[in-house]
Amino acid sequence: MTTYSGITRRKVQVQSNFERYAFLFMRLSGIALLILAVGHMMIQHVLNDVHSLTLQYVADQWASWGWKVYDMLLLFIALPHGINGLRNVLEDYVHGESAIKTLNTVMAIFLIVSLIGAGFAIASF
Amino acid sequence: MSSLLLTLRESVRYRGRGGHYSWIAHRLAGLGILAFLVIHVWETAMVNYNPPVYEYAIAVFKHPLFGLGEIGLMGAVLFHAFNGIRITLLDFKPEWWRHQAKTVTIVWALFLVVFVPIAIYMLSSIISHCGHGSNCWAFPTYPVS
Amino acid sequence: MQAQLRIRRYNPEKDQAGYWGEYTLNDVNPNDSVLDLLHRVKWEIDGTLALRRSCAHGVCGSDAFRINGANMLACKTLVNRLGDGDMIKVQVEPILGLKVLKDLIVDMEPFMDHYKSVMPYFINDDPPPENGRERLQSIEDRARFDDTTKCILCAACTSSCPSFWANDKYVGPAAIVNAHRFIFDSRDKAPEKRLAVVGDTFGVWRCRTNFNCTNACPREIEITKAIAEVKNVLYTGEI
Amino acid sequence: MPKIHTFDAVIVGAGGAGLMAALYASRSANVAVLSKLYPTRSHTGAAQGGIGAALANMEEDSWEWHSYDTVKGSDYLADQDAVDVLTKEAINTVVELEHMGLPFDRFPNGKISQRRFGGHTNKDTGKPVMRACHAADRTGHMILQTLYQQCIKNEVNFFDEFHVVDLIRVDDTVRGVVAIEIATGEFHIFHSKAVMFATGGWGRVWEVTSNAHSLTGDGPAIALRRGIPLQDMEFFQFHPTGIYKLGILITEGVRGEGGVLINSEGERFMAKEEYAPNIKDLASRDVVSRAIYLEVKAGRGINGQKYVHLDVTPETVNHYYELDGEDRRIDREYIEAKLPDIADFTRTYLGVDPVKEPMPVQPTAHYGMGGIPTDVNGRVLLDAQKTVLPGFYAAGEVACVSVHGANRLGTNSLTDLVVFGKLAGVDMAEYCQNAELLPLPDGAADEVMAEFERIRNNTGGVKAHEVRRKMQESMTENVSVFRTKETMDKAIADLKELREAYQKVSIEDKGKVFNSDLLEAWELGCLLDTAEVTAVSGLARPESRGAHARDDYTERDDENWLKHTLYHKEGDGYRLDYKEVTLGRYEPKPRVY
Ligand SMILES: Cc1cc2nc3c(=O)[nH]c(=O)nc-3n(C[C@H](O)[C@H](O)[C@H](O)COP(=O)(O)OP(=O)(O)OC[C@H]3O[C@@H](n4cnc5c(N)ncnc54)[C@H](O)[C@@H]3O)c2cc1C
Ligand code: HEM
Ligand code: SF4
Ligand code: F3S
Ligand code: FES
Repeated sequence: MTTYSGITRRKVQVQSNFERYAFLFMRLSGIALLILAVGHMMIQHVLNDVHSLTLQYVADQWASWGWKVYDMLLLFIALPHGINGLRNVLEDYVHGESAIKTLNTVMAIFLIVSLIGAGFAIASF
Repeated sequence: MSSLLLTLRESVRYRGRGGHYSWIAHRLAGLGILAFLVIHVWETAMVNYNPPVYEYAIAVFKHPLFGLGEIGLMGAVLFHAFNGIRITLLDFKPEWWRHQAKTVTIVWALFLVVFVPIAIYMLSSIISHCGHGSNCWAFPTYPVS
Repeated sequence: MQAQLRIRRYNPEKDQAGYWGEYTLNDVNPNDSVLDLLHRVKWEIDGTLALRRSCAHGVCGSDAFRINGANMLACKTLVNRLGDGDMIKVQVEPILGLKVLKDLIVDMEPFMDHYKSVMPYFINDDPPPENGRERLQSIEDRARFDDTTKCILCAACTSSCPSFWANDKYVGPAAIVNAHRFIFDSRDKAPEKRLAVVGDTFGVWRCRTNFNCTNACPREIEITKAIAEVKNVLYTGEI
Repeated sequence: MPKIHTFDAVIVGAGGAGLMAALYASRSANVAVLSKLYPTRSHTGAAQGGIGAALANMEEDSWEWHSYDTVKGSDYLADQDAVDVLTKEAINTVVELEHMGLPFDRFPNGKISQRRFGGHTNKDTGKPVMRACHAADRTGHMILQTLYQQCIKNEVNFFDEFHVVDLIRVDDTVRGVVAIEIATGEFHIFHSKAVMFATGGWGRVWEVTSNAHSLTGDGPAIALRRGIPLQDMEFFQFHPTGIYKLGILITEGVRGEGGVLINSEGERFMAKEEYAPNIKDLASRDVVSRAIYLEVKAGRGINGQKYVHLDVTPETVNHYYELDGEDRRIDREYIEAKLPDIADFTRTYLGVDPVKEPMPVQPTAHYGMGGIPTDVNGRVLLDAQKTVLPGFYAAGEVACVSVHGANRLGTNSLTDLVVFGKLAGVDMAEYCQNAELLPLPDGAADEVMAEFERIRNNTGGVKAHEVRRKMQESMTENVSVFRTKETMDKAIADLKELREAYQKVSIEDKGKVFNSDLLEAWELGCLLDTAEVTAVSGLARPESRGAHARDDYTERDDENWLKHTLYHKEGDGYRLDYKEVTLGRYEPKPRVY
C-alpha cells in the first residue's frame, strides 16, 4: 500500500495593516518593558524609595549616559505601549467614526508632544 | 452610552473563569499604570524645565497616601507584566493553550510571591517615615522651601 | 429535588423592558438537563415562554443561553452540574451582544453575517484527480483542522466575548474558527482571501485572549488556540 | 393578507436532502429553501456513523454487494431498480462531497477512511466489509455543514425559520406552499411551479427516540391532508443502541469498531444461534433490536432493568477480536479518535466513560422507512399505478423511494439524502424550465389560517403536551419493536381518543412573535396523523418483515405480502391500497446473519 503522509506547509501572502503591527508591537514592547519597567520600579521605587528622591539624585543619574539611555528607552517604549493600549480600550467602547478619529488624533498628538517634550528634557539635561 | 454601561456591567456580571478576571485585571492595571506614567513623565521632565515644580511634586509623593498608591502601582506593574508575558507566550505558542487554566494560576501565584514581600517592605518604609514624629499627613505647600 | 428558576423574560408585544420570571419546579431529577426544566416551565406553568431548541443532545446549536452567569447549551447542562442538595437555583438569560427578540431568543443574523464574511466554504477550482476519485490528504494534514470542523454555530463563544459585547463589528471567535477550518485545510486554495478578512481591523486583533469563548464552547473546540494559530499565520506568512 | 413570494421552485426543509437538492436545482432555477430551523440545525447534523458507498478504499467491495446488502437488509421489500441507482450513484456522490470540501477521515493511503457497519458484508465471504465513509462520529454534521457552506457559496435563497403549514394543490398540480414566518407570526405564500418536501422524519411519535424535538412529521401530514398517500408507514426502525431512557443515539459505528452487546449474564448474546451467529453484533438493526428486546424479556436485562450493555472498552473488544481470530487490536486513543462525540455524550449524560465502562443501551425510535412515495427522480407518486403528481417532489427521510424497504441499513440514509436529493434537484430544475407558473387559487391560505385561528382561540383547556405525552406512551407501548393485533387495536383506540382531545387543545400564548406554543400545538396534529397511519398500516399487515415484527404473525409471507402499503386519507376515514415491489437480481430468501 502506498502511504501518503506528513504535513503540507504552505507559504501565503499576507497583507499587512496597522493593527497587525500594533498587535506585534504590544507583545514585543511588553517583553522589553518587563525588564525596563519592572527594573525601573525596583530600582526607583523599592531600593531607593521616594524619600531618598531629590532633584540632585535625578540630576546625578542623568549625568550618566547609561541612565539617560535607560530612561529614554523606557519613555519611548512605555508611552507608546500605554497609549496604544488606551486606543485599544477606547476603540472597544467608542463606536462613532468621528469620535474615535478625534480621540485617536488627540492621543497621537499627546504622544508626540510627550515624547518630544520629555525626551528633550532627558537628552538636554 | 447605555450600551457602554451594559458592556461594563456585564463584563463584571459574566461568570467567566480565570482568563476573564485576568483580562479585567490586566486592562485596569494597564490603564492605571498609564495614568501614573503620564503624570510621572511630565513631572520628571520638570527636573529640566521647572525644578521647583519637580521639588513640589516629589514632596507630594512622599505623602503616605501616595505611598499606598505607589504600592498599588507596583502591584499593577507586576501583575500586568507577568500576565502580559503569559499572553505573549501563549499567542506565539498556540500549542500551549492546553495549559491555559494553569497559566492563569501560575501568573497569580508568581505575582503574589513577588508582590507580597515587596509590598510589606514598602509599607514598612512608609510607616517608618511616619514614625519620626514629623507630621507626615500634612500636604506640602508650594514652593517647597 | 426542587429547582428554583429565574428566567429572563421579554415579550416585545407586551413589555417595555425585560424582567425576571420566577418559577419553582418539584420532583426534579439531578440528571435532568436545563432544557428539560425549561420545557417543564413552558408546558406546565407558562406556555408563552419562548426559546429555540431541537436536537436535545448538544449537536444542533439551538439553545445556547447564559445559565447561572455563563454561556452553555441548555440541553447539555445537567442540573447536577449546577449544584446539589435539595434545592437548586437555575438562572437562565439570553446570550449577550445580540438583540433579544423574545424571552431567550436573540437575533442570529449579525452572527451569521460575520460567519459568512470569512467565506466559510471550500474553494478549489483545480480540476479534481483524473481518475475521478477523491483528492488525497494525509492523516496529519486532516488532523490540523479537525478541531475547528466541529463548530455547530451555536454562538455561545462569540456572545461570551467581551470584545464582541463592546463592539459587534468584531467578527468574533465563531467566524475565526470557521476561517481556521479552511485556512488549515491543505486542499483549500483560498487561504489568502480569508486571511484578508480575519487579519483586518475587526478580525483576530480584537481578541484579548480572554478565554470565555473556549470555556463556553459546547463542542470543546480550542477556540483561542485556533485564533492564535491564525495570528501566527498572519505574522509568519506560513500555514 | 399573506405576503406572496414567487419562485420557480420551493424546497421545504434544509437538511441533507433539501440542501443537496437546492444546490443542484439552483444552478438553473430560481429556488427558495424554507426551513423551520436554521439549516445547520437540521437533524442530519446528528447523524454519526457514516455514509455508505462501495469505494473499496481499503478492501475489496462493489456496488453490487452494497445492493445485495441493502435488499437483504430491507427484507426484500426494497425496489431493486432504485437500490441499484442508490448504490451506484453513492460512489460518485461521496467523491463529489469530498470535492465540495467535506473533511472525511483518511486512511494512511490518503483516501477516504471507511469502517464496518451493521449489515454491510462481502457477498462472497459473508464477512463484514468496510463501507461506511466517515468523519469520526460526526459524518452527518460534516455533510450538513459542507452542503450549507456550498449553498452560501452559490447564493441559494434561504428563508430561515419559516414554518411551512400547507401545500397549495389544485387538482393535479401544485402551486406553492403556505408558511408562517416564526419571528413575526405572519403568513406567507410561496407561489411556485414546483415544490419539494425534504422535511425529515417523525420520530417524536415515540417516547424514547433519537430524533429531534422538531421532527414532528409535518411533511407527511401535510401531504396526506392534500390527498397524497403515504407508503410503508408501518416500517419504522428502532435503533438497537439508544442511551437508556434518553434515546440519544450510540452509533452502530461503535460496534463497527469492535464494540459488543452484553447481557446481565455477561454473554455476548448476538453470537447465539437464534440471533446472528455469523456477523453477530453487526447484524441488521431490526435483528439486533429484537434480540435486545427478547433478552430483556427473558430477564437478562442488566440489573433486571430494560437495558443491556454496549461495551467498547479496549479489553473487551480485543478479547473478542482474539476469540474471532482477527488480527486487529484497538486501544484507548483509537476509541477517543474514532468516537469522540459518543464519548462526550456518555460522559455528559451518564457520567460513563466508554473507554472504561460499558454503556447502558436500549432500542430507540430512529428512522421512518416509509413516507411520501416517489420515483428515483424524487417525483411524488399518487397511486399503485405510479401516477406522477407533476411538480411535486420529495427527498430524504420523508420520501419513500423505496430503497430501505422494511428495514434500512445503517449509513444508507445519508447516502439516500445526497443521491436522491441530487437527482430530485436536477429533475425539478428541468421541470421548471418547461413548466408554467399557474395562478394561485383564491384564498390559497384561508383554510390553514382558519385552522390556526381555531387553535389560537380554542378554550377547551386541554394541554398539547399532555396529549403528546399520551400518544408517545401509547405508541411506545403498543407499536414498537414488537406488535400484535391487540396492541395495535389499542393504539388506534387511544389515538381516536387523543384526536378528540386534540380538538380541545388550547394555548396560552396569543401573540404573534415566536409563538412556539401555537406551532407546537399544530405540530401535535401532524404527529397524531402520522402515528395513526403507522398503526393502521401495521394492523393491516399480518406478517413479520423487517422492522414490522409481530408476535401473532411471526413469519414473513412473501406470497401475499411482498408489496408496499399505500395509505390514502379519504374524508375522515382512509383507504389502504397496495403496490408491487420491483424485484431484480436478488430473489427473496430467508434472512440469516
Ligand atoms: C442520531 C441519528 C444518527 C443517525 N446516524 C446516521 C448515520 O450514521 N448514517 C446514516 O446514513 N443515517 C443516519 N441517521 C439517519 C439520517 O441522519 C436522517 O434520516 C437524515 O439526516 C434525514 O435527513 P433529511 O434531510 O431528510 O431531514 P432533516 O435533516 O431532519 O431535515 C429536516 C428539515 O426539514 C425542515 N422542516 C421540517 N418540517 C418543516 C416545516 N413544517 N416547515 C419548514 N421546514 C421544515 C427542518 O427545519 C429541517 O431543515 C441518523 C439519524 C439520527 C437521528
Ligand atoms: C511591564 C511589562 C509590560 C508587559 C509585559 C505588558 C504587556 C502587555 C500586553 C501583551 C498587552 C496586550 C494585551 C492584549 O492585547 O490583550 C498590554 C496591554 C496594555 N498595556 Fe502593557 N505591558 C507592560 C507594561 C505596561 C505599562 C508600563 C503600561 C502603561 C503605560 C501598560 C499599559 C497597557 C495598556 C493600557 C494596555 C491595554 C489593555 C487592554 O487592551 O486591555 N503596559 N500590555
Ligand atoms: S466555536 Fe463552539 S461555541 Fe462557537 S459557535 Fe462553534 S460550537 Fe458554538
Ligand atoms: S472570549 Fe474573546 S477575547 Fe479572544 S479568547 Fe475568546 S475571542
Ligand atoms: S437542542 Fe440542539 S444543541 Fe441543544
